[in-house]
Amino acid sequence: MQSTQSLFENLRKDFPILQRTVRDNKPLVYLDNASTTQKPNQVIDSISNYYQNHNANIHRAVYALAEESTEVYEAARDKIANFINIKNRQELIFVRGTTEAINLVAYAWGRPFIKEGDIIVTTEYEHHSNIVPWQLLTQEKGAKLEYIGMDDNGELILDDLDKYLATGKVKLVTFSLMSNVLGTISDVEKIIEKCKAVGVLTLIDGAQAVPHMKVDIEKLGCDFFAFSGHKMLGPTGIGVLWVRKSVLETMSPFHGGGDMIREVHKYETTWNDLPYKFEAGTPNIADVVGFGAAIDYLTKIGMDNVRAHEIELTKYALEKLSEVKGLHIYGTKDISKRGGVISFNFADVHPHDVAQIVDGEGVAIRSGHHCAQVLMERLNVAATSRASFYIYNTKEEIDVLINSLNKVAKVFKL
Amino acid sequence: MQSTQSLFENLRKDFPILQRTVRDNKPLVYLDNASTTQKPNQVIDSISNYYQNHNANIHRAVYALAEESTEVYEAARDKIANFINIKNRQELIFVRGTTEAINLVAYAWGRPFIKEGDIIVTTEYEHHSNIVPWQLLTQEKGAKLEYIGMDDNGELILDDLDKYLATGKVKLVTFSLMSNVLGTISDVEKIIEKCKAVGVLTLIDGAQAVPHMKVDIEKLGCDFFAFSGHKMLGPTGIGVLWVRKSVLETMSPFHGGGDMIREVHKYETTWNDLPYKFEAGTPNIADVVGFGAAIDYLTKIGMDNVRAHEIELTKYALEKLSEVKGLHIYGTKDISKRGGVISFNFADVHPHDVAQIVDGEGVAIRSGHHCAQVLMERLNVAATSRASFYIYNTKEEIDVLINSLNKVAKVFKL
Amino acid sequence: MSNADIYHEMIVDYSRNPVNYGKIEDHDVTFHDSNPLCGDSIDIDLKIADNKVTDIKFHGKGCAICMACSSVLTEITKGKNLEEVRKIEKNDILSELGLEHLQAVRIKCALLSLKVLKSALYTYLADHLDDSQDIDKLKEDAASLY
Amino acid sequence: MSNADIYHEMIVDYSRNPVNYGKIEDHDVTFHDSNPLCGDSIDIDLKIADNKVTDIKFHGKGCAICMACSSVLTEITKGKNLEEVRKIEKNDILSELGLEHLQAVRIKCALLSLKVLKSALYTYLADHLDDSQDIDKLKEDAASLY
Ligand SMILES: Cc1ncc(COP(=O)(O)O)c(C=O)c1O
Ligand SMILES: Cc1ncc(COP(=O)(O)O)c(C=O)c1O
Repeated sequence: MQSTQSLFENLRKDFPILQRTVRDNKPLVYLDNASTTQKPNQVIDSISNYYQNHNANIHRAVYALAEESTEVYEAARDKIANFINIKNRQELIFVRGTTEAINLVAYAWGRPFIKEGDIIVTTEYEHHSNIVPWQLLTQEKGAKLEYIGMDDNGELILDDLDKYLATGKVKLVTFSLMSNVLGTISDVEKIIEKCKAVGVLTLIDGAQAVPHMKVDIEKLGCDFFAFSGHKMLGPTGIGVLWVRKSVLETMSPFHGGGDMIREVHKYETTWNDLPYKFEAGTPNIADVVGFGAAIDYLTKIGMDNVRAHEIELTKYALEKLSEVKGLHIYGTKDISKRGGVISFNFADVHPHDVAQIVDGEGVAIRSGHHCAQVLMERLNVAATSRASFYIYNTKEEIDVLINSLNKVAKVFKL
Repeated sequence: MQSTQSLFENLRKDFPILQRTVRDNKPLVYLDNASTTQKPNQVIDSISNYYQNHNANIHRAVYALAEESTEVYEAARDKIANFINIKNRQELIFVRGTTEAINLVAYAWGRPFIKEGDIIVTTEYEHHSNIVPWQLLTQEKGAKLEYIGMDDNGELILDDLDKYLATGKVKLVTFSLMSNVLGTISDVEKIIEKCKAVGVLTLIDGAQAVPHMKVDIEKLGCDFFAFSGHKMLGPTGIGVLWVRKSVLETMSPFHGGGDMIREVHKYETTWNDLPYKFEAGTPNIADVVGFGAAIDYLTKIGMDNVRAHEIELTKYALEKLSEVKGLHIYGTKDISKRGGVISFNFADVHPHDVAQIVDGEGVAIRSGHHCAQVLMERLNVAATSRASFYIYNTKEEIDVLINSLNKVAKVFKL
Repeated sequence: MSNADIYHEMIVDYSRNPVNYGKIEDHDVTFHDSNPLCGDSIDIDLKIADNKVTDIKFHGKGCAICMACSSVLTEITKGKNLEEVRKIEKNDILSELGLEHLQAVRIKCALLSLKVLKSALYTYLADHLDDSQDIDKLKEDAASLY
Repeated sequence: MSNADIYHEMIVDYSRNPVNYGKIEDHDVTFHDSNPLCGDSIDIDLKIADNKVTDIKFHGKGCAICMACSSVLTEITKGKNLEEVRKIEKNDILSELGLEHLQAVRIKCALLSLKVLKSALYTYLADHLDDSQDIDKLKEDAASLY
């Protein structure tokens, strides 16, 4: 335990931005990790090193640089596959991020397979990226989008799922493994068991989960899985879509172009092997390499340690925030069922005003609808404030947040 | 002239990879610039600097970092708009690259507007990314894909275009401003004039043109324009789609998700303003910033100087290559009609073998179909070798290429 | 100006007690818009007679900045003729509240109601005039506010 | 091994004068595949009698490595029984030509014809046997060559 603590204390020095001050010379307290995380030198340098030494387009050329570039690109695929226990690297497709991953599924699987009258089930606490693509698809096809409701504790009401599955019309159930607003960890085992029992495919939005806990795709048993590099120390512009091979083999191509083809003739074309069939055009090579470096970094820490660190911070934060008069916290207090994301409202002060005032103290929190307006409607609020933690955050930083909330109270005469 | 020459001599030191050696300690001679270019320190450092000092998600949060991040992201949009003379920044959409740009058009414009019996016209010298998306679209819609042929000089046969336009069924004419295999610069004025005369929309694939010559979107008069950052000193993973506003306003959304919405409700959603409606999810922020730095670098050199430098190199290379016995060069010899891309075949030696042997001398050229199999069929070859130049290349490097070709002749007893 | 300084007495007061807050059931024109990024959302109802704004009310959800600016805007607007309303500029509101140096993200909170007002106005004019050139200009005005 | 050293006499010769090059019009099975990245493309035709490959020819487009390896492969294959053909491994061809250390991209040139041969074989077996488990294994074999 001692050594893990010093591990977390030491790693702050890897993150140059954490040495920064903002506004009137206030040390930066970065608590918007659910939105995007900061990057360690190891990741930043891996990208520079790629461009300084190995940059070339991949797969196609025979010269030395192209060989090196292809090697580091494909090595990153293996690292990531290993990190979340994907057994077959052909199932791992690089995309820009979770949003593109889900849209790819909606186009390349959804358009051919969803028909009039079919039902797609999502949940009330999804991010817009796991709602809007399904609205577009179901509207186009004359299918229906249904929502698993959420109880007042911030947990999904699985009876709703039973109800929809009973219709026999459900083709896909899609849900996030962890809510980006409430931090709720979905009861994935139950959901997938129910879906499997009736042969319904499942998509997991892992954008908030993969960065913060050990995820084992093999064990989850879902059919589609999506996440983003930038929320887990990696660069912007790169993410992963995993699709079970038996499903992937049935999917139409998404983008047409270079690298995804086998033979192009004027009027017909055949497709490349998996996963390349779904990676058209020059990929984001350098950021794939950077993502690989992020995976190395997290692997060295160990995802169980990451989770333990965040549990400790979240517990502390929940305690301290509960003591602030007039502050309302959303979601469950059961720490085993939630990640390090805390949404709250402070008396009658609008979250933007809260965020603005704490920003004056150097504290970066998010305010707004967090791309989850359906959830906001469910909670009957316009917006919330949200603090979210990662490996480099400390209890002292939470104290700074609490102090800056006192400033809010003073300004708004609470 | 003197000063331009020393400008080009000096800039090599900005590119760390050019100091590298490959294989048996041979200095790298990088001649695969049509595939991707190398990056100067200014670009590499701009990305590092972004992560070290300003990294945050854009648009949504009120804290200091988010403000800075949004500012540098949007400033890059303005730089790029300015570089190719886009008057309205709302028309500039960030995508992964040319391939995604063209696919976006095929989905968001093509799917709603192309109907059975319509014709889309492309050309015989297109890159797969400007063929396959249209095959997919026309096959889905029962429409037709037609090809403007190419004469033996490597130039488009515009009579073909007249013939298709005369049917009254053409909805889109799409072509590359410069061929990535032959270097041919398309007769864009004539093509667009013909299309405009009958109210047909035009898409220009500018992937090979924008890096190498002054491009003025306003003057071109097309409706869609696409290009990639990585082919013009910028990072991988970022490119641009420009769409004329009057057309863009008629297009359906492409990806659904965060940032592209105005209001999301359970069963309906309204869209954000342009260009954000087409930029769903966390964008590739750092690489947009890096792309901006590349634009700064090219602006400082001046695109007319870039073109002049490449004309000089290409002239020299064409001369030297013509002297090699048994070497056949494709495309026009008229330097005013071509860019710095030279495709050739060397006696009966297969291009892969040519590339492999010259690679042993440190020379990186591309061999294969260059993602242009339709063109290969037209040329009646399986593949070609291709050398392509950029700002950092020198005549001495072309001499190294010529020497290494002599080695090929020796090995293959030509 | 430090972040907390923005929140002087007047703004905090307006945010708790917005002026002209509510609906006008028999409005002559109404308009709704929202800020896609933060979720602020505003409706403005107008009564217009003799080319003059005889009544104006707003409602919606927004931060203190948004509420204060909406209050000030409706106060400024009431009683003005349409030509004068057209000429209301962002600084007319910002300066009233000492918010001239607000950062870019928050400017959108401050000006949402002005954008809604201008949109309401051109909706009204489009229905009551056929001076289409002017309307285009107004439309552009509204769009270019931020 | 330097790049040019790969191209020893034998490879250059085979590339100009490939062995077993051509078509068998009355083949018992034929298969076509191509390398998506470089465009190499190979067809193999087989005559099979008494469970033995009695004749084999290939044609297509490819580099010297591809042509030499295809030549060697067809030489090795001719006369073998199907069980033996199944067991042909990549090193059987590479070692014959001293190409054991070929880099990754070129390996695909070298092994394309072996992949086509194995695919031809499982196509044949699928039509003539119903030992489906074995065919799956063969299919996997072919796919995992590179
Ligand atoms: C003419 C042309 N179009 C399109 C592309 C595809 O660009 P990207 O791979 O960056 O999507 C390329 C480059 O490969 C090209 O040369
Ligand atoms: C749960 C969840 N899903 C999806 C996304 C979208 O990810 P990205 O913006 O990287 O595409 C996010 C992050 O914003 C998220 O938190």
